[in-house]
Amino acid sequence: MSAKESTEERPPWVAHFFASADQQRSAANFGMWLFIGQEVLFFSGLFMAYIAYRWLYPDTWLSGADVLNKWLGAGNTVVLLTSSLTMVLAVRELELNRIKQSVRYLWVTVAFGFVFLGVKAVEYASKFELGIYPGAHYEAGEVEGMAGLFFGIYYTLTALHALHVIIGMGLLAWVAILVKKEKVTAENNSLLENIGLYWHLVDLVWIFLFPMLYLVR
Amino acid sequence: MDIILNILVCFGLISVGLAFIVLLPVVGNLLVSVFSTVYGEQAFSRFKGIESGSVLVTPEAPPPPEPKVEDHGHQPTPLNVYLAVYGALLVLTVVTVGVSELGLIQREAVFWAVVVATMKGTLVVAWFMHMKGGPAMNRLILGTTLFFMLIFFTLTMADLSTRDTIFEHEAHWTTIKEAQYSGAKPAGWSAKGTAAAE
Amino acid sequence: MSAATDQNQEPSYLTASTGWKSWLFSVDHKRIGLMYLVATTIFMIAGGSFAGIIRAELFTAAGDLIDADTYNRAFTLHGSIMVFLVIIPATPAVLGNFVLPLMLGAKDVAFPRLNLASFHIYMAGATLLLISMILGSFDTGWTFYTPYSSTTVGPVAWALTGVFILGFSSILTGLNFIVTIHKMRAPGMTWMRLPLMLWALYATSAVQILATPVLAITVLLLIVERSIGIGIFDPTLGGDPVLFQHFFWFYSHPAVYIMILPAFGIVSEMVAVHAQRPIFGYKGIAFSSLSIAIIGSLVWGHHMFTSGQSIYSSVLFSFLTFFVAIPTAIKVFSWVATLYKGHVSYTPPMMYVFSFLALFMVGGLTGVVLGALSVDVHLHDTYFVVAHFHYVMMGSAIIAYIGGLHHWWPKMFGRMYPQKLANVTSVLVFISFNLTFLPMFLVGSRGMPRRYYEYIASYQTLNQIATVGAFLLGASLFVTLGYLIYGAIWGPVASRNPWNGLSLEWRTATPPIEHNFHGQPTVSGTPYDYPVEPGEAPGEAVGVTK
Amino acid sequence: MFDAQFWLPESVNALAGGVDELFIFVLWVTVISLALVLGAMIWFAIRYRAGSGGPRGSMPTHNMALEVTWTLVPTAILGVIFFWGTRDYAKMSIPAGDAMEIRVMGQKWFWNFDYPDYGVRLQATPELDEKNETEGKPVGLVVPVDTSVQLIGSSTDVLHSVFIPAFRLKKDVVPNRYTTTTFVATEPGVYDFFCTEYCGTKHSNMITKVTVLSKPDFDAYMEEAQEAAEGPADGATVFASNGCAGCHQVREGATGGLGPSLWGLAGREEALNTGEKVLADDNYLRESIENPMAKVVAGYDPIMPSFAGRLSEEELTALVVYMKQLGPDAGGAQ
Repeated sequence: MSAKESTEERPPWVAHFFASADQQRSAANFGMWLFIGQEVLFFSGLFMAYIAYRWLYPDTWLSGADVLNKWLGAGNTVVLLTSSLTMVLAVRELELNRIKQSVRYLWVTVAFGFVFLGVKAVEYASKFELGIYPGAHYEAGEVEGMAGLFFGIYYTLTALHALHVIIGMGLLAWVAILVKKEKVTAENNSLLENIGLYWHLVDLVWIFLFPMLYLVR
Repeated sequence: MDIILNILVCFGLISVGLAFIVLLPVVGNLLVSVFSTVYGEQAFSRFKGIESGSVLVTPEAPPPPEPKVEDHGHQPTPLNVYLAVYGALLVLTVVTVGVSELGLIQREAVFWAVVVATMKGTLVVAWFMHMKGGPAMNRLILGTTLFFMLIFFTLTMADLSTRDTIFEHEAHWTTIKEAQYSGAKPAGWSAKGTAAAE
Repeated sequence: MSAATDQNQEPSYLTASTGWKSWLFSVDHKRIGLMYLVATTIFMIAGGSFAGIIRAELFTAAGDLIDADTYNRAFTLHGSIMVFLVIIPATPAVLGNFVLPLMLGAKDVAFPRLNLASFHIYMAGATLLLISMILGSFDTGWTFYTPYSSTTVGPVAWALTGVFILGFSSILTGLNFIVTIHKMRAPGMTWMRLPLMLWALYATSAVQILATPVLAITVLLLIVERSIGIGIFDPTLGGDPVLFQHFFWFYSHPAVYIMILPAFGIVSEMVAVHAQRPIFGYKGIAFSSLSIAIIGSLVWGHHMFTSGQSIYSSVLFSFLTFFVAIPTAIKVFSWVATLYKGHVSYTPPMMYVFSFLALFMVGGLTGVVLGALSVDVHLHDTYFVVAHFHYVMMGSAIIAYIGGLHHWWPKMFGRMYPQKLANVTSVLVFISFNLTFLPMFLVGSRGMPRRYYEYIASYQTLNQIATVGAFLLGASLFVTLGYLIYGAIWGPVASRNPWNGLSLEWRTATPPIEHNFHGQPTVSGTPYDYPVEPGEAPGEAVGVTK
Repeated sequence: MFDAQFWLPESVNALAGGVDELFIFVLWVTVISLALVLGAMIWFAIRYRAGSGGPRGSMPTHNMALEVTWTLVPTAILGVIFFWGTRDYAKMSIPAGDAMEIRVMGQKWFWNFDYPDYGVRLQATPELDEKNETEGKPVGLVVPVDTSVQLIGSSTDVLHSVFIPAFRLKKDVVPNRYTTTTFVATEPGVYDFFCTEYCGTKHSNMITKVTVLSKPDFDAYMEEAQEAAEGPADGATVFASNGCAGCHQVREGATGGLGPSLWGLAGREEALNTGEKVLADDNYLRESIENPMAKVVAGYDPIMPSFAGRLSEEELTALVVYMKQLGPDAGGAQ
């Protein structure tokens, strides 16, 4: 690389093609927000399916929502909201350069992720016993109308969201190690910020998913 | 006749909005040239970058090379702000579960659920995702994304909801309904409590 | 490769490091652009050969060359390869990757590793699509309409996963370009001094980011539908196939704008450079790119006028469709106005601009016919539609892409291709293109449906002309490929600025050094500030300061 | 070159009056704008080519009046085309109150036409069309002239599409609901009838004819069809009219076709794709018609549609009897 002289001493982690640290951080933040926009549109397809079939089979949606356990859903919402809080605190701790607390908060967020998946597993297990399978394999009798379709959308929506939670937990564990090894520091924290944005997006999707599937009478 | 009437009413809103988007280049030009005549040639020099032949005479020095540098010293938001937001989110969750217990009729239940969920969403986006202090460009991104999502929802529902206005039998599940009347059951249809028994 | 070196002896990006590893894992946007170029050219040859099979089969009215199944697989693969593997990545990934950072005066795109990742994701998606080809390929048409696609036998799931992965490559490229244009412009390059190629790439990337995720979810739902049968699109379980068409066309119509917007960018660039004259109506062209990106996603319903969509929404979509035509008209008129009082030189890129304008006018105006409701009822799903989208996709997007290759070829390889031969071949391509697709308008309006491998005898003569034209078109494209490769390896060494262009990419060495510029170039004027009389010094708008 | 006869088949549908005129109008708009734009392009390219002495002077980069006009003029033309198209579309697709109802059912690779007013079902499989053609009987969809007809379409498996070029009429038939189109035939004659929504292997063979008869001929044909409907169902016509011949061969030694050959099947051991063998007795034949997925013959794809609920009991037995005669020992019925 040809020597690149610039006004102030360049921190080592700023890539050669960025003029300054600020440019790199704002580029990373800007890019992450575009990725968030794209994820929102990814889930919008499923919400569209939900709205379309709610319009076409209103009775199935009501009787279907009864079968879903509302309290487990509410519990999951609280779990995800708290994990969002600990995520934000982790970012804040790193800005105040308190590495140990920040890493602790990150592992707490990952723990909340496991709790969320645990509650999800309990929900799915209870449904499988009743014989509620998606689509054509639906055998349970107690929901009148196009129940297979309702549970098809329910399973796809929640499973895809759970997959995103798993990806988020993997990223959180990875960044927790990096923060511990001081690869991600107070100045160079755009990686932690971006993963924080991703985690909040996952929580945001659940915020809209919970009332639409579980609550709406 | 009312079919044609309320098609046109529905177009009024869309066409005004779209007309502005389409005529943006012309309107932009018009405004800039009108204002520049009123406020003098250089007032809108930044916008009127292009003049044929004449090299743009900029009175002040060429714009600073560094893009606007955000202030370094923005200190992280205080702890109690986050806790307050978290508390508000919990309260809203309790509210939304409570509302669903009231047993409102369907239309209001959907309305309140969406309102509460949007409030929770804006809280998370504004505070937790630092949209509040961040650059305006992020708001534009989220705005366009929601605009495209709404376009997808409204125009698809425009089709689904208006299918049986002219022909009753063009409604969605007529063949399934007819099959059901004649005793045969479509594969997905499960009558209450009987499917398991059969 | 010649070791064209820069004046202070820095090797060009082609010779900076050798060995296949340095190419496959290089994060240099120029190398990634070349790798995309090689990949898209190979897939174009593959897609084109399927087109050859289809045209050969349609030479005779009776289906005698291949049986129905092979024909259905041939047109499906022709469609899928050409759409997903060639025309969507072609201009944004090949020319965009190569030219965008150069035009911005930046050293590289904002996220080079992400750029390399999107290339490998593209190759992964392509291999999955090819695996589905080997496993006996699928015959659902590139539109995958349910319930046929969810009930047919065949490796549809492989192809759908391939398309799912390809979607991500196009999203990541779009994301990369938008961040680069926003954050890494040369000092002094305000939005109004951005070359028009970058406005077009900006609008394309916006559409890529906002439309492709819906394709990802549609394809995912179809895969889940085929495997578990959740019934969203399956009518026997209460699903609605027309809803699938809404999902699919919400992506696919903006995808059509992903294909054509970069072509607009290339043509705006080439018209200004080869007419040696400031572009006419800069703001008009720039903002109309954005208007097309926005309105482009409102109009998808015009693909479904006869598909059982309600009359209301058909009227609504037809109304919105006519809004899209207006910004396009503004662009075309501005390009022609740019030729007025310019110094038009008949270089190969300019020949492609002329054929682009002619073919795009025909393509665009037949689109208006298909937008009108009553006529579309007759013309929908006939060969009229096939001719229309080939005029717009092949005739405009691919011709502009080939023109763009001719325009930036000396900068890419440092060598010039034979220009005389290039002019002749461009005329040959224009004539054979019209010979192939004009008869299709006629046979389509007379009622020949799409995707038929056996048709009634009265359409035979027109189909025979089209088949002859198709093979002539194939041959002339091979000639173009031939002399471009010859030029790249053995052509005379090209000068730094063969077309006397003013935008930043002509300030670099030919071929550019690894990180493009020595100092940080600054811009103090527009990239189209050509002098009134040629030969005078171009405006001091663009200077490279240390 | 620029008249409707050259571009479009002659229009026979009274409701689709405006279509040809709009097509020619837009054709003229295209030709004129092509001439203007390309003319200007070529003239500028020649007049202002590099090195030519043409007067140059200052090169305008934007001109408000010009840009506004070339935005408003296309908007006006497009508005005209939109309203013209919408008005004709409304006229073409909303049937008159007293329209005669015909139910069109698309099925994998042939059409069924039900006449609820006459209680008659006409099938348009390629085999039946040939038979009718040879016997001089009207082929495919039979409609009276100058009466408003309403087609209510539905499909039993995948998307198909009713396309009659001469009537300027096209509508997809969708499995989960009914779709409606209407027309008023003005000229007796025989016109093409295509399927334009891709539906699989024999998509291009799913074509038949529309025969427009004068009223008396139509009523006469309807009575004739009603008698045929009451008569004892004979296996061969049931076999031909339900498209079985589309996939199954019935002659001796004939191979090919998507489904197994039925010659000499009755009483033979059939190897299934699950490996076990089963005797092809009456129950097996009946079950394979009603629920083909239960036992799939080795080497064939499971794509046979189920005929449960579409064949009456009488037609089913006639079909089984017919299939049992397809063999060397049973004299091979024709």
